[in-house]
Amino acid sequence: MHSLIQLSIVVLLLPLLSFVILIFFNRRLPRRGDFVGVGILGTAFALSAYIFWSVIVQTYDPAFRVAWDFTWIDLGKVPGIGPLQIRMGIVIDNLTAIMLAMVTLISLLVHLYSTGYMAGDKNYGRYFAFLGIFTFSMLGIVLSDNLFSIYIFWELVGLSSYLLIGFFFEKESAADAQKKAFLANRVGDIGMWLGILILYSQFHTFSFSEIYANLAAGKFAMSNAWLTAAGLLLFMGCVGKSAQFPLHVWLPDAMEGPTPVSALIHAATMVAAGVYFVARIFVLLTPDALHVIAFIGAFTAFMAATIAITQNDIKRVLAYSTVSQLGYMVLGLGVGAYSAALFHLVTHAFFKACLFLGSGAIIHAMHHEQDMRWMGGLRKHMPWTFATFTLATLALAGLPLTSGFMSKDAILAGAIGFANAEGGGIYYLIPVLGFFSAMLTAFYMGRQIWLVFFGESRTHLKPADDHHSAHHAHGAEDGHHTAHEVHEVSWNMRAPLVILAALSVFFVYSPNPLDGAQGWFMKMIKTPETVVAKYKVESIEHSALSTQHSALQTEHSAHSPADPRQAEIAHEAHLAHFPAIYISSIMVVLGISLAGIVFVFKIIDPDKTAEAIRPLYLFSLNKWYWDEIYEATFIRGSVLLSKILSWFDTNIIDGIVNGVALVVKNVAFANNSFDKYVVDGLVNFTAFSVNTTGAVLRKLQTGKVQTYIVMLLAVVFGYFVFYFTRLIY
Amino acid sequence: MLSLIVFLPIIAGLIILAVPSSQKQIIRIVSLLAALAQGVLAVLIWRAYDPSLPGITAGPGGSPLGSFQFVEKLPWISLKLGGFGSLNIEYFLGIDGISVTMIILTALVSAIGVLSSWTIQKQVKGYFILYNLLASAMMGCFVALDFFLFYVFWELMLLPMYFLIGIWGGPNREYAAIKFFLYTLFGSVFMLLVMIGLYFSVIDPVTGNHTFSLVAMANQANYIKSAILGPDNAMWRYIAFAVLFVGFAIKVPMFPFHTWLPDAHVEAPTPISVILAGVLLKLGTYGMMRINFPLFPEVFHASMYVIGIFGAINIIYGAFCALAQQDLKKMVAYSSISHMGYVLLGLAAGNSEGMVGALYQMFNHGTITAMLFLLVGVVYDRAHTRQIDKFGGLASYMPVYAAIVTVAWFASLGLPGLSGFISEAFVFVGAFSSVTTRYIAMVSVLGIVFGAAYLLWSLQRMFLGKRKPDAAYDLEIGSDGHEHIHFHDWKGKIDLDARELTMLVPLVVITIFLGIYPMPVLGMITSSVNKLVEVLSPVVLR
Amino acid sequence: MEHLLPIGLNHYLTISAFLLGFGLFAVMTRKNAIVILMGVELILNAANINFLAFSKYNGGMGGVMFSLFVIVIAAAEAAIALAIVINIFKIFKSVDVSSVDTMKE
Amino acid sequence: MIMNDLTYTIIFYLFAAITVFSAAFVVFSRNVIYSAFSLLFTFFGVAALYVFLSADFIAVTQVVVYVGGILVLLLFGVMFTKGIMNTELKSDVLHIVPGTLILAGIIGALLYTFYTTHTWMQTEKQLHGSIVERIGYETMSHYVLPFEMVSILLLAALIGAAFLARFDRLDHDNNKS
Repeated sequence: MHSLIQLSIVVLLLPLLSFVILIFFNRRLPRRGDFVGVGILGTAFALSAYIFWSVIVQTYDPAFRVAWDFTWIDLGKVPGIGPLQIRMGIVIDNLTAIMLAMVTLISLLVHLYSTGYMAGDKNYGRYFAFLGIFTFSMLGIVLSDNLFSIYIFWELVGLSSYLLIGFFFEKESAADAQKKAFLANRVGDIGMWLGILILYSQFHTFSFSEIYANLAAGKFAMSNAWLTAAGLLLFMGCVGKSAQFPLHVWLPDAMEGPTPVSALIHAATMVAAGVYFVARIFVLLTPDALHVIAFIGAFTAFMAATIAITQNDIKRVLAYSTVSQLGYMVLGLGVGAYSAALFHLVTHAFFKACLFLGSGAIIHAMHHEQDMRWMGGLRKHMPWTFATFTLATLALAGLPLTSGFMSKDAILAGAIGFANAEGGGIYYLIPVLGFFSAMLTAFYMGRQIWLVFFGESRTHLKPADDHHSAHHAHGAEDGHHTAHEVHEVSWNMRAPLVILAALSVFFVYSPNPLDGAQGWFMKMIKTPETVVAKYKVESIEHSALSTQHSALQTEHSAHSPADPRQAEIAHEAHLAHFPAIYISSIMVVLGISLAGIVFVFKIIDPDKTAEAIRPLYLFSLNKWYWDEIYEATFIRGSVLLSKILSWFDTNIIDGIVNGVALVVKNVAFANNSFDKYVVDGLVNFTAFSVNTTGAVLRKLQTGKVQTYIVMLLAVVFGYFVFYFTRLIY
Repeated sequence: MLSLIVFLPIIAGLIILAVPSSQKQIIRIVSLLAALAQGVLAVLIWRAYDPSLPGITAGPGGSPLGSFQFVEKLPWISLKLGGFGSLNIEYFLGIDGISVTMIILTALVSAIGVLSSWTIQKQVKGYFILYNLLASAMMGCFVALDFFLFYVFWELMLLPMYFLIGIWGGPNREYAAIKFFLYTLFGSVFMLLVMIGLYFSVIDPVTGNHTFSLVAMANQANYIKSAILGPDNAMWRYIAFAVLFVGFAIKVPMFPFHTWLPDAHVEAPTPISVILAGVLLKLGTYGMMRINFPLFPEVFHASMYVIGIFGAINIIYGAFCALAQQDLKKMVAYSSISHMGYVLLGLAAGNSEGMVGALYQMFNHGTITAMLFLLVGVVYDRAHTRQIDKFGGLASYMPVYAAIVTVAWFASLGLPGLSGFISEAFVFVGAFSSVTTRYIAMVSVLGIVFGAAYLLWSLQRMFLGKRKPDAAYDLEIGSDGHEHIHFHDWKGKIDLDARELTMLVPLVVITIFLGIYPMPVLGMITSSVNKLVEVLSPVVLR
Repeated sequence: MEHLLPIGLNHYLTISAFLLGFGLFAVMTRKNAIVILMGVELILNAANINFLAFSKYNGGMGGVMFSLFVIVIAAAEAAIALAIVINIFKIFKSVDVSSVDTMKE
Repeated sequence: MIMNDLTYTIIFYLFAAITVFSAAFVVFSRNVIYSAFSLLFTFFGVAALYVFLSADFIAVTQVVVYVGGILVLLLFGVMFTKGIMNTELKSDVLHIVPGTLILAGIIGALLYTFYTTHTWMQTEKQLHGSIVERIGYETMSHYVLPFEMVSILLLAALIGAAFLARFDRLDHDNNKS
């Protein structure tokens, strides 16, 4: 077993250990054992940092890969297949190493942060236990080498997300949110599960490598439509987990959870797991599947951005920006900008975690006030938070010199390239939506920064009833606090902010602030070569591509996938690099300046504007009414259906049963009356006659011996007579 | 060995018969000891079981030895019927991979049932006598390899169940008991007919007589070609299969025949619900695997599609009905209908993955649903109501209970890492891999979502949030300033007490362990299941 | 008239038949326990006559021996019966068997 | 047989008549004493018939046992239970009609049987002369066991009778009752 494998197993199991210790013994340990969680995560991070170092830095090899697996279930000699085993295993390549380091680092920081943020909560220990199991399952996803174990950990992160969203389960809203999150994820998961089933039913294995080998060997027996379906169904898992368009509704509600949790799960790691998974299965996605994915990503990015504009809850703005950014990543994968999407995943993880932790710090300082309308002027009171938050915001908005700029730009370049490669037309919608959402992102982040940190404190503007509702909801002690009560958070909450902010600067990833492709990340993560090339539905452009392919080969010796389509896209993306930079920078500046115009210089009054475009405003404020639509259709629908079916069950089916019983009973009654009056009549008659005879004969029993003797002799005489008559005749 | 494990409870029942009915504690302890001894025997059998032997059909030379294990074979009834020849019924016990898991499950569940019967106060003596009778009958059904013997145990099971529901049940118990009894009787009558038909169609290769031995019946070579159920009479074989299937499907229970289950569960006392859901339902599917399918493989082949559709209906229909229930116990009852649907689906797949999944699902459903009903009983004992809306916020006041409920609920909705998931996963893998049931599987996957829906919804309504205004309990500020919960006329511990923990913790441990490492169970069943699949399908089902 | 002689088996049988009939009649009809006993004696004698008659006419000793035993039994029976009768009298203050009907339903 | 047939026959019929009529009187007389005494004649007659049947020892036994034992016993019984000459000795009868019918019926049936049955197992060698020593012989050889049993029975019966008929016990009973 490779030493890195051993290390990674230790890393995987450490958080589980923390979970087990804390769930059982947190009340026995001092400080509810938070130091256990932090310490264990520290160790885990140290180990994964070592793995990162030895993989990325030492063996500087894009194709690095070590794997190990063991037989988990042995089904013996299965008829028709032969010996069938289900194997679990671990694979470590560059992506894994990076994700490992990222997850453990953010988890460690969140643990540290939570020691301050969650201090004094009555389930303090349990909180850390849940963080532990989440980290465990997240690492499981990262390390798995097969679909089955990924599915397992997939659901386990769903569970831990469920537990953590509903951590304040006394709040009905929290309980609703956790249920909603789990169910939405479940919907995605069944799609993913069906995809897994399609692949298994073909190859009788769950392992990535074997499935890809079989696919590449052309062993996929079903029609190509099935292959596309498999890809899309697996993508459904990502749709659920990464809150893509049809199933995005759970993520904003998930903000009911503690803010560090939002930072860890719903911004940095778990939601990114969907993207990571799509990257894992990238090679089996057919072009058609990729198109769907790209459109879904683009639409999600755009829609979430539009919603984020009008939200007032500081966390909800961040949540929708998360959805939007995830849309970017999915878009990137869809358009084939594989490494760019993963790059954005990592960068986004850091700066979004920073943003959430920052907002957490604000909420903490504001005594659980989450509404940006009543904030303002925090710049003076919380300098650290302000600085880090702003830096992360810039990264998110994608201003040059930040990590976000590089990754988002790479994705947009890929989008343009994709559109060009696919021959334009509708495909240009994708980059357009991408750029537009980039602008929106800049706009709403600018708005947020302004509302929160600049201007004067607006706490006193808050209506009283909101106070009470807020306090009943959050259980803060005193409602009336003005800004000068607000003070900077303690070091254990400050340190993570600083670290994360530092990680959202460009030089961490690439020497060249304008080109992420020159950074170690893009060099280590290469677009893998698709294995479904031979299943492509032959069409004009592809045949055309295959002709251009040879020409492209020479031009891009850097990464030259055999699949002409990928080559084409990579080529176009390369060409579109600088246009993308320009356009996106312009868009960002546009967005920020727009925010400035609206909120700083008040040239445009936001309220008036809102009035002017009220329908649009409401549409965005109400999140495109997705919740209402789902409520009206699916939830009501299934509840109604359930009621109908249960009525059907109790009245129709049971009715039939009882009806049968009734018929039988009536027959029985008829039978019974026959019985009573005819059969029973006979019986009774017999009884009666017997009775009367008895009454008569009773007289005979006089108790006088002689009477008996008389009878006896009469009988004897009778016998005589009988006998002789017989003798005579 | 098997005779011992079968008749141990009856012996205990006889001992109890001798105990004066005032000595409740002694009676309870006697049955508990019997159950524990049964458990010990089950563990011994498990340890001594050789997973390499396939079972299902006779081993080399037509003798069950070498294929089955712990075989006990004695002539039992031998009647000369003149014209009909002779009636040879054997006392024929033996186990293979299909039975051994069920034996362990039965021992486990009946032991836990005894513990949970501790609170029964009404006619303790009669209760435990019937209970032990029931335990014996169940065990007997699982080890009997002679159809007649199986039928005897099968019928023997009805009687105590009828009384246990009808006497110790809830307000509407007579209706439920009658319903249960008639339903099952209806099924078993047909079973009797088919049994006779089979008897006259099968020849024991060893003795040359007609035989009830399931082992002989499972081998199509032993059928008389022209007999009523011989290979030539396709139509009769179809009818017999259908009739037998209905007989078992009623026990499962399968969709149109399921309505006895909610009533029986709602009325039955907690331990009986545990037994009912934990073991009795399995008898239906076990009967299918042991009798219905191997005896009519070609009919099974032809009807896989139908069975699969019924399985899917069970899954989704049960889930929906559960979603609509207000009574927690009824919800759990419908959930077990839904979960048995998975078993049917796995069986319908007809390939090893599906069958393994089905069998494993039978085991897991036994443990998990037992857990669910025990938990329902816990809250019912305290609050005397099972209306889901009469609670709320329990998690704050009964943390241990809430934790175990969470584990059980998630196990029931098939969360990975808990045993339920693996079985469901295998069922789907098998059903999807088999071309016949592929689309059925795609539809029934929806069951996962709705299963999660009703479980999480009930979890939220009962445990999360705050106390409902019309809840079945009060809150009072304790000495330590925290809120404490107070049930009317409940003197015991508010959170789980020691007895309840001893019932629940083993199940939780089993559920988690088998969810992480299923081989201890799967290892025993795979060879038998593969053999079964071979028997069922001369052509490979892919 | 000539069939009355010579004396044959039937004569004795006839006599025994009469005795038997009378004995039975007594047992049937008379209320007095003593008379009933007498009837019983008559019946026994009838039986004895038959025994002896048959044993005479087929020359075996069985009948003779049996009649001997019968006589002995009769003696025993009479003794017991009388004792019983006396008890009945002591209890019911009468020997009227028809008054001894506690078995009456 | 020394006497000639006619006298023999006459004597036979005489005793037969004595026997039957006295038996009838026993049965039909209302007076217990009378019937008791006429029973005496019956016994004698029967004993005589025994003699005719060449069972002289039996005849003697009959006389000794019945006349000397049983009859005396009966008389004692009569005297114990009744005043001798009081009117209650007229014991009345019950269901006289069926009694007479059955009497007639049975006698008729028996006679019918006897006279329609012609094939009695009669053998040439009949019993002649005294059979006393043959009786002794048989008793001690062939019938010794019945004999012993009968004697034991007799003993038991006598003891029982004595026990039953004890007075004090009866008084005791009376006090009890």
